[in-house]
Amino acid sequence: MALDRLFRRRRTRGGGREVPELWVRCPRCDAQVYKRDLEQNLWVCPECGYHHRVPVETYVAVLADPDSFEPTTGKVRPTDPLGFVDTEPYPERLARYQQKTGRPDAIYGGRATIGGVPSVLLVMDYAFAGGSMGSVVGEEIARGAELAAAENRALVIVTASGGARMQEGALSLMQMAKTTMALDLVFAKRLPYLAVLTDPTTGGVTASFATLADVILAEPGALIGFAGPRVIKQTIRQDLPEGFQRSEFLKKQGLVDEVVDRRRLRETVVRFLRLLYPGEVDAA
Amino acid sequence: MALDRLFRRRRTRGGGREVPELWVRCPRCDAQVYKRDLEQNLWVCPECGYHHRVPVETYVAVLADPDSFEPTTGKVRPTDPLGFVDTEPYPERLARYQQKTGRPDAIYGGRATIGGVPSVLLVMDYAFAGGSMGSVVGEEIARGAELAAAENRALVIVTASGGARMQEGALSLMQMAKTTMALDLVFAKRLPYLAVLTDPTTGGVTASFATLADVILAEPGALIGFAGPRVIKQTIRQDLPEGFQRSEFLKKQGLVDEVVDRRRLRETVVRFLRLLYPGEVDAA
Amino acid sequence: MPLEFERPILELEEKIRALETTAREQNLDLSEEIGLLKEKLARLEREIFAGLTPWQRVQLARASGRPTTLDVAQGIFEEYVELKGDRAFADDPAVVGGVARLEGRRVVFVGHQKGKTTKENIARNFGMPHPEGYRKAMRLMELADREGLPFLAFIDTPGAYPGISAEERGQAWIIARSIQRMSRLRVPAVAVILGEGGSGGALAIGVGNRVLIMENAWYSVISPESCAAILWHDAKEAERAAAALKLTARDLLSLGVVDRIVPEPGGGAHRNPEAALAELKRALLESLEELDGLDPEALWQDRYRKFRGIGAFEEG
Amino acid sequence: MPLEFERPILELEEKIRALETTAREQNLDLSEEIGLLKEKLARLEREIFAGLTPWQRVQLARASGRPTTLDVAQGIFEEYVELKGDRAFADDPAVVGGVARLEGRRVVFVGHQKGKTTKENIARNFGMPHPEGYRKAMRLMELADREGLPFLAFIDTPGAYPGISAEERGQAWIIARSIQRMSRLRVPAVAVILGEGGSGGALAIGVGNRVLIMENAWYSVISPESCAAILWHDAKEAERAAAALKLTARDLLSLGVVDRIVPEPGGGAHRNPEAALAELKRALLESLEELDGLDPEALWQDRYRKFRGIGAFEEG
Ligand SMILES: [Zn+2]
Ligand SMILES: [Zn+2]
Repeated sequence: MALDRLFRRRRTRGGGREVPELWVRCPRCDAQVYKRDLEQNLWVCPECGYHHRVPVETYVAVLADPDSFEPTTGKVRPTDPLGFVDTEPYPERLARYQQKTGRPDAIYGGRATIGGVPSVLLVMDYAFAGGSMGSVVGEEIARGAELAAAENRALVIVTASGGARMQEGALSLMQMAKTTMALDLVFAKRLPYLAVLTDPTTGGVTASFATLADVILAEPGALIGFAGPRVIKQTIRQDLPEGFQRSEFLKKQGLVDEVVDRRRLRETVVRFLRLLYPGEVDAA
Repeated sequence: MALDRLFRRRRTRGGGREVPELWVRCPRCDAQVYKRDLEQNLWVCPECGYHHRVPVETYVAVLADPDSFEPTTGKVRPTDPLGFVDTEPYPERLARYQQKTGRPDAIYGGRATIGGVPSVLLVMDYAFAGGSMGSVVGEEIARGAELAAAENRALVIVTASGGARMQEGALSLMQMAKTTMALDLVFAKRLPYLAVLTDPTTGGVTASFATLADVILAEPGALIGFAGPRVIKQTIRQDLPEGFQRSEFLKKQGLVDEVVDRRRLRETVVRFLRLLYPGEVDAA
Repeated sequence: MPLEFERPILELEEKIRALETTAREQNLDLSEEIGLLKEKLARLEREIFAGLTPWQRVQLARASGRPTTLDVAQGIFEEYVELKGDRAFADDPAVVGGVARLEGRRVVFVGHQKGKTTKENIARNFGMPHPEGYRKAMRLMELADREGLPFLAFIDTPGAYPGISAEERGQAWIIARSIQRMSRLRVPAVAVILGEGGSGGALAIGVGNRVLIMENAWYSVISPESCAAILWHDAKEAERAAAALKLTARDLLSLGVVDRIVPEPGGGAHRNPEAALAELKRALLESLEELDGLDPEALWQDRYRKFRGIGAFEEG
Repeated sequence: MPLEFERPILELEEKIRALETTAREQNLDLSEEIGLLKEKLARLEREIFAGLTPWQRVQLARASGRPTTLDVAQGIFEEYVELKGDRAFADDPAVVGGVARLEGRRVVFVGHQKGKTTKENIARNFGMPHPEGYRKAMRLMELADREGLPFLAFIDTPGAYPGISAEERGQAWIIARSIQRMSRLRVPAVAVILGEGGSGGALAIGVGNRVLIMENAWYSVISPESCAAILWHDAKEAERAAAALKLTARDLLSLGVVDRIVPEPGGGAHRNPEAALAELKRALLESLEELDGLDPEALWQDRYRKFRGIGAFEEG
């Protein structure tokens, strides 16, 4: 839920920015990397393997088979059910993110084939209000699940979220139940659901649809958990152990199936989907 | 499985012995208690609460409503499928236990009402080969479950066992699957199954029907686990923590519902059964 | 310790009690004066409670003396037994539950459990569950399904425990599972927000066919304090956050998040728990009656329709 | 390190290899001598293996180089993916499993996993699962049910881990649950004892509609060493215990504990894993074929009949 704090920091990090710099400095190993090289490397630092955040389009480009993607999201737009005002009115905040991302809310996706497997691919957008889940994100996830069930598609969701969206109050909270229940339509048809957890995935998203997948993959070094580290530190009044709540730690705890380098993400997803998908799959 | 070692010690402990002594010394607090007082106290030391082992009849007397008990076990007799000989041939060992206990194997039970609730009550006999589970114990448990299902009775099992019976080899092991599956007949009819774990309950009995009960009660201080303490000590090559694998420890670990003093066992069992049993129950 | 806005009421009550004592001891007839004061008291209480701010309701929801899950069990069931432990790792004292008889009808219940005293509260971890607590809840859901008994859930938690021990055992994972398991119940499920409905830790046992809320309870995606800390970098702005979050019973009813408000007696449930529980019992029985006769598929559909429909957005 | 009784075979093989080398290097025709020695080798191998004692089979079942679960996956599946973790506490490396394609048909598999080297074995805890391992197995059973895929279980464990860490997290409880969960599978289930079938830790994933056993595997209520320690207070009496326990494939077949023996190539599976796996694959496919077309109820009945019927007793 500690979203706003997080997305205030966002612009100083890699990936989403529009400034046409030629060189990018790695926040982990300080290496200066030529931007074009970094892009070709899917924004993984060639020196230390640090995974920069990348725009949602990158995941679509990486995962969807060429020319197979057909967007279905975007018809649902957020409103201001609570009349919420913090440092600015919620509608203004929304307008700002909408302008920045060109999308109505923090999710993007549609039909695609992935390694030949008919799929619904949904990607959460951390650049939009910290990927927070309000009514629209919940609705799009539910519609995506319903679409997958209706058309016998696998469901693939790439998550990135600070949690539920405060500005929609309890309505945001209820999206946890809504998305969870919608998944059962997919499961009832014996279709697979695969989740890719990226940095960060916390709060209500982790505590609902994100962790209910048949297969949970996580990008290296991603922060994944229920409570954010700051909240935990406040609770226990001591520092957190190194690597706590990071993908590798969660793997050890039996909570994710694999930690997958972004450069091997597509082949890994395809490998799982082709075995978990019940229908015939063309060799793609 | 460390049964024989255990039942060799048995005769020096309370409860089952036939020697007509007037005073009994408590192995925990050393108090000398007049035997008749101890009997009236259900063999619980009035000084320190130590639970002496008691014969199976005591549990029947404690739990079954007066005059309600009607034995159903005893028609099934063990054989020697492996031709097993250790320090003596298995048939001789069996004959010895049969003579000592007056029963064909390590289990006794039948129909009863418990606080008015129609039940099948089965009690394992630690005095018979350390309560080890071979074909006969497995068969009687399965028949008891089937009887409960057929006659709409609750199933109540009092366990005491060193584990599976070595002398019947893999046949003993298979009783774990047999008893487990038979319980599903009870569950399918929405009938409750309550287990009372007494000292000791280990090995294959703990790892099958004993721990699958809707409600697990344990007598104070009972040793309950999968591996015996000696085996664990050998494995880890260090001493076990105080109270490890004892009822109170298991309660803390969320593995049993309640630790119940034998003097309060009947009222506790009745309280649970009357709420878990689906049929009408007379005020008893 | 009384709440700030309760003071005038308590002072007037004190005055009435003093007058009554005087009357008795001095054998005077002060019945007229006392009668007038009692009328005034009733008026004052009505006035104060009619004008309660969301933040004041949050305080009421946390008031000591407010009925906890075990108080509810004690108060509305003819009899009950508690089942303990998750059969895997621990018994979480922040979650209680078992089987009970409600007006002769057997039900399975579960609820967050706070303590009455500081010591008890520490033992109960202030009603903040670990994964074990949700595993216990899920064990009870299994039991309800198998025995075909209605499932009642009592919500009263500031939130799931946000600590290392909970995170490393998959707090998020188990909350998701608990939501999923509850949504799949084959029996009628009714959830009640008793006091605090803190975020995912509350919703984990909140997927009822009917969701009720006590008049002065709150239910929110985040606590007012945490919300304030994030938005205004100051937990003292909690009052503002409480208002912004629309977390009161009436707000939630109009948002479609809850189905029914259970009225509390004048002064709040903590001042008259018995009256509050009588109302709660009535509401529960009526809710269960509404769900009678629905088969497992219909119950699932009912829950799906309900939660699928919650949210605010525009098409196009 | 070769087993004692394998020595004559290995020595003869060595001799043949030496002759072959000589023939090649010196360009001599030793084909007749070599042919005779090869016949002798085959005869020797047959003789030794026909007369194996139960204890020798136990040693074969533990022989290094014997195919492990992942070797089986590698060897008989066209492709497979591993799922990891129990989604609750840990990933137990002593249990592996996932989804695979077997002759074009999708299956879910699980198995105990030993290491090949000491280091690997320590990492795999010598194939002795903790509760997490069984929870992983149960997760895979859920998946098999939901996807409607046949379930294959490969048993190769000295037993469930008998240590504090396992006991305190309910080793017995989870084994019981795993037996129960597997018995409730709505899909065909085939279990194979690959190497060691140690007690409850093995049976936890052994409740198949068909239970197969490799020719030199063992399956027992207790390991020969532990049995000897209890009965004769001397683990060195393991040889005697191995005989008494009737733990060989042939004994188990006649006791009705297993349904089919999968023959191993001359010298045992560890000397020719490929041939062993080819036989195993054939047996698995045939077993699955036998179960084709049975609905969930029929599959349950089949398992119930099977296990309900195991045991030796007299009536009356
Ligand atoms: Zn770097
Ligand atoms: Zn004593």
